[in-house]
Amino acid sequence: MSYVENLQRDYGDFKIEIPSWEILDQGVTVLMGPSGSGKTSVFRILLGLEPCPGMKWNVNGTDLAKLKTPQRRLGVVFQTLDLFPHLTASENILFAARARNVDEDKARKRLKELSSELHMDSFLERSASVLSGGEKQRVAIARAIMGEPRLLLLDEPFSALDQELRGESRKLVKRVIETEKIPTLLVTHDPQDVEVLANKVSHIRNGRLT
Amino acid sequence: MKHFILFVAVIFSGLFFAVLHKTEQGAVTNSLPTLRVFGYASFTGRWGPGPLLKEHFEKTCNCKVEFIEGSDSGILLQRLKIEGESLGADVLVGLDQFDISKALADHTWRKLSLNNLDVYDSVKPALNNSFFVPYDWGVLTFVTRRDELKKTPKSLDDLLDPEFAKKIALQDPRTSSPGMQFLYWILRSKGEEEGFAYLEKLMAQVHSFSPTWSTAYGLFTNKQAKMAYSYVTSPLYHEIEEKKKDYVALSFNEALPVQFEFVGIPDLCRNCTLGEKFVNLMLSPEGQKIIMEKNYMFPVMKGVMEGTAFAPLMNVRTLNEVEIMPSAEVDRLLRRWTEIRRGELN
Amino acid sequence: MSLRNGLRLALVLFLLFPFLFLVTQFGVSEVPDAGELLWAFKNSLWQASFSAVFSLMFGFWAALGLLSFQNSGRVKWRSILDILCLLPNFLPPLFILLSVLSVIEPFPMGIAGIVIVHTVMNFGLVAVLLAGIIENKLGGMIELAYVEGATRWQFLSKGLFPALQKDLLLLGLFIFVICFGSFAVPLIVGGGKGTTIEVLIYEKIRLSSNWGGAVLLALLQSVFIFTLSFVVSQGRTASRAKRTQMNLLKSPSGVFVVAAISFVYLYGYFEGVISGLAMTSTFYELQSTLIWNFVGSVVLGLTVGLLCYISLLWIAYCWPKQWFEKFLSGYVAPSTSLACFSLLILGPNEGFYPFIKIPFALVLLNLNALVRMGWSGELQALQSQMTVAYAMGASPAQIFKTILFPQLSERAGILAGIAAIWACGDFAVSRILAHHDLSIAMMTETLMSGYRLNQAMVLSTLIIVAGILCFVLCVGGSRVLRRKFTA
Amino acid sequence: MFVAFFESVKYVGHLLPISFLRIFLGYYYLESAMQKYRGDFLTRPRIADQIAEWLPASHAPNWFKIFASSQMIPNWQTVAFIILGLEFAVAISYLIGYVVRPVALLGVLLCVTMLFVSGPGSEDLYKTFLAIHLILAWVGAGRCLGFDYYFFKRRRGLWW
Repeated sequence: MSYVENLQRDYGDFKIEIPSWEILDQGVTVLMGPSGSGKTSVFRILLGLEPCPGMKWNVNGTDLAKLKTPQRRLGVVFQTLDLFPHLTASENILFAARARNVDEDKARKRLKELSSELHMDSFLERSASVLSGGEKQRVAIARAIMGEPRLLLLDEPFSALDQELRGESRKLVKRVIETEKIPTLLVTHDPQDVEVLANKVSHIRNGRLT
Repeated sequence: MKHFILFVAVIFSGLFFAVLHKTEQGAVTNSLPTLRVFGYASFTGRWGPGPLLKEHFEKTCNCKVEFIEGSDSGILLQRLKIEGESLGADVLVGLDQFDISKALADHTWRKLSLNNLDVYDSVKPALNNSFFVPYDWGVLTFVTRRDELKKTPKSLDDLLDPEFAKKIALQDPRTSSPGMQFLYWILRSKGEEEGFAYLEKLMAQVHSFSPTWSTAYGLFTNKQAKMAYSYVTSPLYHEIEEKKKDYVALSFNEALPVQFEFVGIPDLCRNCTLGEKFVNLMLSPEGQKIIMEKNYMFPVMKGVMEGTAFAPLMNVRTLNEVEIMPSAEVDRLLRRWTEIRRGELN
Repeated sequence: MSLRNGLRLALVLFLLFPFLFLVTQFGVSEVPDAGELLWAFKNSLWQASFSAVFSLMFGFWAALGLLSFQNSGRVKWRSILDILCLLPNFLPPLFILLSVLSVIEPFPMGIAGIVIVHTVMNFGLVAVLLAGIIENKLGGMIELAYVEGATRWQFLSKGLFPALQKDLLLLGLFIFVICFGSFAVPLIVGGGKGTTIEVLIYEKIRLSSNWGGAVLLALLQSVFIFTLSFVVSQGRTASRAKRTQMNLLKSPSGVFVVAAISFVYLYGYFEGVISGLAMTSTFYELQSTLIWNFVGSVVLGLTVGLLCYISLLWIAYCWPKQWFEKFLSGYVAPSTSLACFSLLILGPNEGFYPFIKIPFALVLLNLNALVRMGWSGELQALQSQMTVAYAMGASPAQIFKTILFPQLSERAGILAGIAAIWACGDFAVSRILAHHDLSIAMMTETLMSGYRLNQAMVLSTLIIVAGILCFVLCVGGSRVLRRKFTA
Repeated sequence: MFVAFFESVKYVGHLLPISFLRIFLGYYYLESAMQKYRGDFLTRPRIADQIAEWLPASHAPNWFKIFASSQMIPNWQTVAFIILGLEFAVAISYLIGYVVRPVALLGVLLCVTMLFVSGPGSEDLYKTFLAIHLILAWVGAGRCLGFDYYFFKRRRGLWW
């Protein structure tokens, strides 16, 4: 289990106040709320991109809140996916391994596994800038998993896809998360995401969990 | 092939820098002393009198002459003040009478011991200070193209004629010494109050106030303006170098102002005797001839100009005293001038 | 202090150096005459604002013209137009001025005149930059609107302007800053409104040797622009998209604008060159000087290009840091004469020192223009990628090497090339810092100060050659570097 | 790179003698160039005097004489710079064995020019050098004990 305590931040006209919150250390925790409810801010605070003094985040005995972003070892996929357009899909994924100093051979082996799991073989060597939306998303997820994160953080990862692809993509992600056994925090406003993926749901509204 | 071109390029640029480094270093390590002459670009530049004077001087002095350029006398004085000794200037060329009081206030200069110079009468008043000696002089007036004006102005008041509206190119007195001369001319010939009143009227006639003489003259040669404030010798340039005879200098009922260019030796000089020798060369007949021909200005010494195309141009009526204005006075006049400009509508 | 913080601080100190140095050297002594200052400030403000607005308008129009030449077959025409657009930026301003004056008769002196000249000088830069922004950032949107059948006007007003609002504002600010500090143009065509702050600074130095006053004025000017850019630079620029169809935006009339304005500045110029050609025999005895000075121009241009390239990448390496971003977007270089004098006082000026100091000064003076010209936008566009990489645990060096450098090298090369072009055309800086003519531009200026205007014009064609050479070398070099370091 | 430098002896050892000739010549040129550089070759119109003195008597073709007297003498500074640069290029190229072939052709050019503008005293010397440059170019002498081996062993062409 990982506990977040005292997640509080004041943005002037908007306040986030989460005294305590539990994120499952297996399966998917969903943070759900309408837009403007503060879920992206929570997401950024957890990542360490925005400061939040006084917060504690206990994961198996370590307080992640004390660590800087890179040391928190989190895997992340943003809404915009943000692939590196000048690199190929496989280079994108391997970059994550290099960033975490994963051994090169091991990384390549892992890349193969992930590639077959996420059906990426056909476009692995293509430049990221020419991939389709669904392909990009799979690359982004593979890239996030590649760094062997403690926790996978997904910020509306399906919102950029069209209806049909979304369903397929959800299933794929669910399968991967299950086989890889990575605890996941999914931030979304789409009830369907909850339906398919969630093991636990927390609702957020006006900066408070409800 | 790429390797080859790169290789040769690297060797040559390496040598280029080495040589650059060497020529300057060599000048110091070489036992020959170096005379450093500080001047504005058109004096030291390739088309100015500088290179010829240098050649002449090096033949006899057993030394090297090095020119250091600045954009104009104001900037030169600033550099002298700021850099001081490290600049190593031995001779400073190109101050005019409005710079002198500032130069005297900011720096100390060596007294020049010049015996009786056989100069033109109009130059004599400029000799009454012991630190600077004039090496050339010019008479400032308006230059125009023949036949372009229906009416040639004869006096300052003629300039207010509607025919010349927006057709007169002047210099800004704050940034250019001919501009300052013009201001001085007006004030001297009309008196201060009346002069500024006149200037106020003149504003409507002026094409523009350029920051430098060259810009104003460029506007004129490019036919943007029908007349420009310049030297009586300017038409000679066009006659000699361009073979164009249609430029004329206008004569006015008012006496014309005279600009002197002075040379001086700062107290910080390193090769002071060489500096004095250089000044002597500038005043010698050869030196005067070079300066006259290259700078298109009148020589100060008698006996050089006679028989050349320059001589007849000298016969204009000029203001016959040379006033060395204190810099506070210059400042005050400029402030009044600026006031007038501020009142302009566009 | 981490390496990156050290680098940030070093860069900030480098850029502030003239101010710091001069303040310690001279102190800020007297308060300038308020009335005079206000007047000069008003003149600067008006002319710069109008110049910015008009440059943007014509630049936008011309950019639409540039976009008509997008298909592969017409790339050649595009680059010719690009050069025509950029040309007024590296010819000595006096030539542009003379040319404009001889085409527009009678020429309106005063603010209108300043604005006309500034617009002719800057519209092309705006056009080229805007065309680049539109191509890079809005491609998808244009296609969509085209397919959906929007009319051009609908698209412009509903789609393009809102999307580009921020970029346009920044470009406007960029031109504003350039014009705000302009010296010769206002003085010549400004009539009664010709006294700008820059003129005042020069006057303080030259006439009254009042350095304290000059430094104070420069500081005031900088503070003003700093606050202004704070107001403007809230929010974000448009983000990147892929290259696409531009049918909706093509506008042949834009080509006409480019042609017309080019005519305005080229007509008089060519006239001058042609009449100067008759006197080229004067150059005959100068061949070796010409060659040396040409080499000097190229060396100067390339050094500045290289230094700018390095500085830009340096900035990229230091990038995501708020105070640093704010500083760079607000910073404005001190007036030319102040920067040069502070360098002049510092250390010796002989030998090859001018070859170090001149590029140094030019980088100091031009870097903020380059940052405004699109570098900060470029970096902001990459910010989300940087965030992702950072969250993944990549080190700054890794992020720089694999993500930033490959995507930025070419762009940095182009900007460095533009700086190199400016360096080739510079004579104001080199005149103060060098002891004799080192470059073609300086030689041109020497010629002008001794009656020889038309020969100077002929000579200035060599500036163009040197500038284009430097530009090509910078852009090519940056490509080679990218390939070398990413392979 | 440095392994390759000596590795070349193993594979193209038959060129070893001529490599020594190359290095010797490089050394000679370096000496002569350094001497010129330290002296006043660049600051006094030595080369111009030399041309003016010997050109009329040389075997140079007419166009060269015209070119030399109209262009080279007035621009002696540039000429001196180019000659010095070429000497340095030849010297360094020969010493390290890098881009020897094209540089040898430059050497030929240099030698011919010097032959035309020098007195009979050094005529034989320049003729001999001319022959050596030609041979070095022909053989491609940088291939042994030189960097040409490292850079261009995989793509031998006309230039290497």
